[in-house]
Amino acid sequence: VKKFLNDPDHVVEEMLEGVVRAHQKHLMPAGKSNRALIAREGPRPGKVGLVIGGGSGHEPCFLGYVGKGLADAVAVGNVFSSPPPMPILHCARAASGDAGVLFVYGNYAGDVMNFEMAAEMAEAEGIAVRTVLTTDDVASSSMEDRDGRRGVAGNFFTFKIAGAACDRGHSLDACEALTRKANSRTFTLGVALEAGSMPQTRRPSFEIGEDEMEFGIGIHGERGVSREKIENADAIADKIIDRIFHEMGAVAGSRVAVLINSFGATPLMELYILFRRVEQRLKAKGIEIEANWIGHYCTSLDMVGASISILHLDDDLTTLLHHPCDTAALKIG
Amino acid sequence: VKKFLNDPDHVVEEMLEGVVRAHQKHLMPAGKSNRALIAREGPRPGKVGLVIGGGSGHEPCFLGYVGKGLADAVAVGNVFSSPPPMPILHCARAASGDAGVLFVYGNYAGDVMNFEMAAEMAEAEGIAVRTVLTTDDVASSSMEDRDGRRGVAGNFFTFKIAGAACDRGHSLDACEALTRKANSRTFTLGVALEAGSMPQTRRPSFEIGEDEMEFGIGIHGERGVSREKIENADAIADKIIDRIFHEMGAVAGSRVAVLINSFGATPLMELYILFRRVEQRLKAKGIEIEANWIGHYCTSLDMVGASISILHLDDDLTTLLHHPCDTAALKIG
Amino acid sequence: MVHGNDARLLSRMFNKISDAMAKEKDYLTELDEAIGDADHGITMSLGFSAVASELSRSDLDSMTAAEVMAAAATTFLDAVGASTGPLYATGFLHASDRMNAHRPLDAAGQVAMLRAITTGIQQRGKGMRGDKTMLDAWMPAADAAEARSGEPGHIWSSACEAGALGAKATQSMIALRGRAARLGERSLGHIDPGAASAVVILKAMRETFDGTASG
Amino acid sequence: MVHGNDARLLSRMFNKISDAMAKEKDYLTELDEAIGDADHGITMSLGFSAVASELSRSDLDSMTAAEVMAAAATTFLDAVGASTGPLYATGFLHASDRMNAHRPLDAAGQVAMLRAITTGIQQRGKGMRGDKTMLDAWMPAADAAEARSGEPGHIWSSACEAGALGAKATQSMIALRGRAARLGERSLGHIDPGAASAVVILKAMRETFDGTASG
Ligand SMILES: Nc1ncnc2c1ncn2[C@@H]1O[C@H](COP(=O)(O)OP(=O)(O)O)[C@@H](O)[C@H]1O
Ligand SMILES: Nc1ncnc2c1ncn2[C@@H]1O[C@H](COP(=O)(O)OP(=O)(O)O)[C@@H](O)[C@H]1O
Ligand SMILES: [Mg+2]
Ligand SMILES: [Mg+2]
Ligand SMILES: [Mg+2]
Ligand SMILES: [Mg+2]
Repeated sequence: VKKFLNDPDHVVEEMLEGVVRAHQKHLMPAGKSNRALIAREGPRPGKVGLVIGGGSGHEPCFLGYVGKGLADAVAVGNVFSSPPPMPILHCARAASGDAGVLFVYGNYAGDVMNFEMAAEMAEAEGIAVRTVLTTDDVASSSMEDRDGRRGVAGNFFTFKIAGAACDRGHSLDACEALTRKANSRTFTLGVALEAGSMPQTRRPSFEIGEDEMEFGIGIHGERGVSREKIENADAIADKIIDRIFHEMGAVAGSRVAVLINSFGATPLMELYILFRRVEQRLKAKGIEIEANWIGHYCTSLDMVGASISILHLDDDLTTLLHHPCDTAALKIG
Repeated sequence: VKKFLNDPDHVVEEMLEGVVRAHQKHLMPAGKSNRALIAREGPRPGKVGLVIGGGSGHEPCFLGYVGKGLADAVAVGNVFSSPPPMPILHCARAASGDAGVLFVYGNYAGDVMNFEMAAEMAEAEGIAVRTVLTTDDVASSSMEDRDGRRGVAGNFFTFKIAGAACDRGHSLDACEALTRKANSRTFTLGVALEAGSMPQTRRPSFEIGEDEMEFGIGIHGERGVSREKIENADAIADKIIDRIFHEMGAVAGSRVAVLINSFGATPLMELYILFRRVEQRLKAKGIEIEANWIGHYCTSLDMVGASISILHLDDDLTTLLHHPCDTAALKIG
Repeated sequence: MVHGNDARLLSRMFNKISDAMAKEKDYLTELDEAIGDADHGITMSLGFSAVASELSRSDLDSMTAAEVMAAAATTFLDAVGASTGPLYATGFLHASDRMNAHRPLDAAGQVAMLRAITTGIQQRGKGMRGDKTMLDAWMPAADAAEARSGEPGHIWSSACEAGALGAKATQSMIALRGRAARLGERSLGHIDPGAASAVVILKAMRETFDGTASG
Repeated sequence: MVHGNDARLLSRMFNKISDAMAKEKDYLTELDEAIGDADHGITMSLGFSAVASELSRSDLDSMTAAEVMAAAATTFLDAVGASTGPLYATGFLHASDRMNAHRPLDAAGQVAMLRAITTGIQQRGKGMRGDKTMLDAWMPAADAAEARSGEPGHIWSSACEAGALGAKATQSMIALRGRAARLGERSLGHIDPGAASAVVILKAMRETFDGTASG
């Protein structure tokens, strides 16, 4: 697998050098390292600070969502690795406006351990920290074990709602509750057609047969939940939508936001074809699409595949969804 | 090569059904067919209408650039094929505010023939039409034959400037002249690491050896200008920048806009690494980056590769670059 | 054969072209993969199948040959765009114009049609022989047909032979027009896809007209 | 051996771990490709090479063994994050704490260190044997070492043997913790990468301590 790289061991540092220069209107490093990036117009006194983060290889996640109206700071780990506690702590300090800090990140063993260590350190410094784990991946465990699910592309919605709640001056309690609600109403399912490849190995992390697909895939090149026969776009979209309908309580008249996300190598053309079917299915059920995003929002290196996320809105969430934000990867209003 | 598709022969129609639903805030079909799409808040009396277009497979080109402040209409062809004259004519009619219409599209034999036929038909209906061909691909012919070059990702800049000129109420003459200036100051070079594949064939359109790259690639999966040994990201960026410096008269104190564009399968991480080097090189020459875009702006199906485009600004162009626009793929202001 | 059947004859011709193009689709696309953008077979097959299905929905009994050619031109153009759309549309329209003022599609009429298509393509694309395009098949084919116009039985075999030779010869040309021209010397050694599809059309024409041209 | 050399001894240990991890990087990554996210070899190698280079820049003569362990913990954590960062950092810190109040790194000290690392990992990850994690190597290794603590010469060979057996046994386990737990039964048949890298560490420890532990 060929890539535009220099030393594969420096891939994250070099990427971040590019990011810091490219997005200087939106963000800046908290200190000398680029592993903690702060929104230029983010943190302010009295506002709950929103800290997000995770491994690299998901760009524009997570750094693309730092800026006014969205996240105040992001901690950046190695490829597919949680950041360690120190940059998270730097983020918490910078994001703190003395109204508490909210950590929102995907539910992975590594992230949980590192963010918890950082939370303890921040608390020890007198910064109140609350945590919401994103758990939108329907495939990753059963409905009963909702809290055990992992966070995937749907964290886009949860971040957006959290950022809006913070920016609108809600209390730490309220921000946490709204973010939890957003997460609990977000459902994602992903399909990989080909595995991605790590900068250091440059080989596909696993093989998917000619006529196969990996269903219920995560965003770290982990295998999915099942290997299945590949189907056409409509059949894949149907399979995903059926699973999501099964979980989401949406009825005729409900409003949703839709995200059709490329895992990296799948182009926009195919995402539109998936969206077409999703829209047909929602329409048939009388569910209205309040807003949609189609593109590269949470990737897994150069994996070929796509995920569909649906946020089941209510009045609060609709307001927060439309709240303006200005970040490298998302501008609203 | 695996893709999210239904009937490969319906790929464009299905994509457009998705596009029309997804971007209904920005655009709508001119008539019953989705092959001519009109900006909802674009055309208005007294304003020069901007019509762009080309084949499919380049998404978000060209339809992503339709909306207020940018293009008024787009004509959509089959994959890698110019649209025929009729949808272009529909676009011209819809875009016309009785101040003339500007056609801006890439310099390809097919597009030229179809757009010219449409221009003749529009003129016959009393719509004044001017045409600017984009010719930013430095690799495609020598400096002396600038007008013979093809248009690639740099048309992003030329469209942006043209759209701003039209939106600011300039005359058809002035819009044409400003657009020509933007094109003449835009320079692009692209590199492919792997070929893309057509929906109908689903095989790489050509092979690039393990340790090779295709230098000076276009956006239609055509072969590039030369087959070369693959190099690291910095070396590739240097090679491109050296060629662009050679042509662009920028000196210390000049301002430029930079576009690092993925051809489809190359992820953001690698684009940032390329940008890092481009920024270093520009800085070393004392050239300032006024604005930059990094992502999927003009693709070639699922080709693995990237291009670097530089627009050499002057005062006029800087103003027009920052002029607000609101389209599916580009929001400014 | 009688005049009133010319519309049907042309419709049959477009049917044969459409069938042949569907068969050669992959081969033509492979040629375009080498020096173009890998769509030529797809485009040609799509375009002629649109023409065939448009004609199958038309009331051929009430149409003249000229009207069939004009319908084919518009349908082909609207279905494909691309380079080949304007080129063939102009060729067919040019042939249609000639037919208006003309006698039936006997041998002389067929040769005139072949020449008119060729001239239309030349006018639209501003190309000439040696550019490594479809003209390298159409021009020698039209020349050969004209040279044989006194021998109705040989018109189409001569045209096909000359067209095929011309297409073959593009292998040793450097492309000067169309997408392949960007490749410069890298286009050497490859047959031009447009010339190859022109031969497919010529052969379908031979199949259609051979035997009819005796009258 | 004398007390003042314990810091150097530990530094030598981390050097050996770093070298071994660099050698096993590809193998460990392959294991992680099967049931994880393909980074385990990269992470472990990166982390221990950071530790080794940090210690090479430190003035070991003025450091206690406990300080070396603490420096390794912080450096490893900061370099890698991930799952292994907090797990090993907590293990090393835990060992460092024990050392403070302790006698030199003789056989008993080494066994105590091994147990402390294991307990730290357990506390941080809230895991147990049978979860299909690195604990399936560390826990039997610590048990075996304690059982042999009366026979200094056999501590590390027993620990390595038990650890290797434990790692091997993960092949027939369904993962209950970490990323592989998402795979459910699909994790069957694969060795846990974290258990495999624990064995790499244990072997480097054996190389470091064998012979030293007699005193
Ligand atoms: N100016 C021209 N005159 C005649 N034929 C041309 C000209 N330009 C291109 N062609 C023909 O068109 C063919 C390519 O057709 P096609 O692949 O359908 O279009 P595109 O190049 O737009 O993808 C070439 O092989 C060549 O024969
Ligand atoms: N809770 C835990 N307790 C002990 N070990 C764990 C735990 N979670 C994960 N591990 C270990 O971590 C290993 C994976 O490490 P690594 O690949 O570096 O991290 P990540 O899973 O974050 O990519 C697993 O093979 C497993 O042995
Ligand atoms: Mg990982
Ligand atoms: Mg084409
Ligand atoms: Mg072509
Ligand atoms: Mg891992």
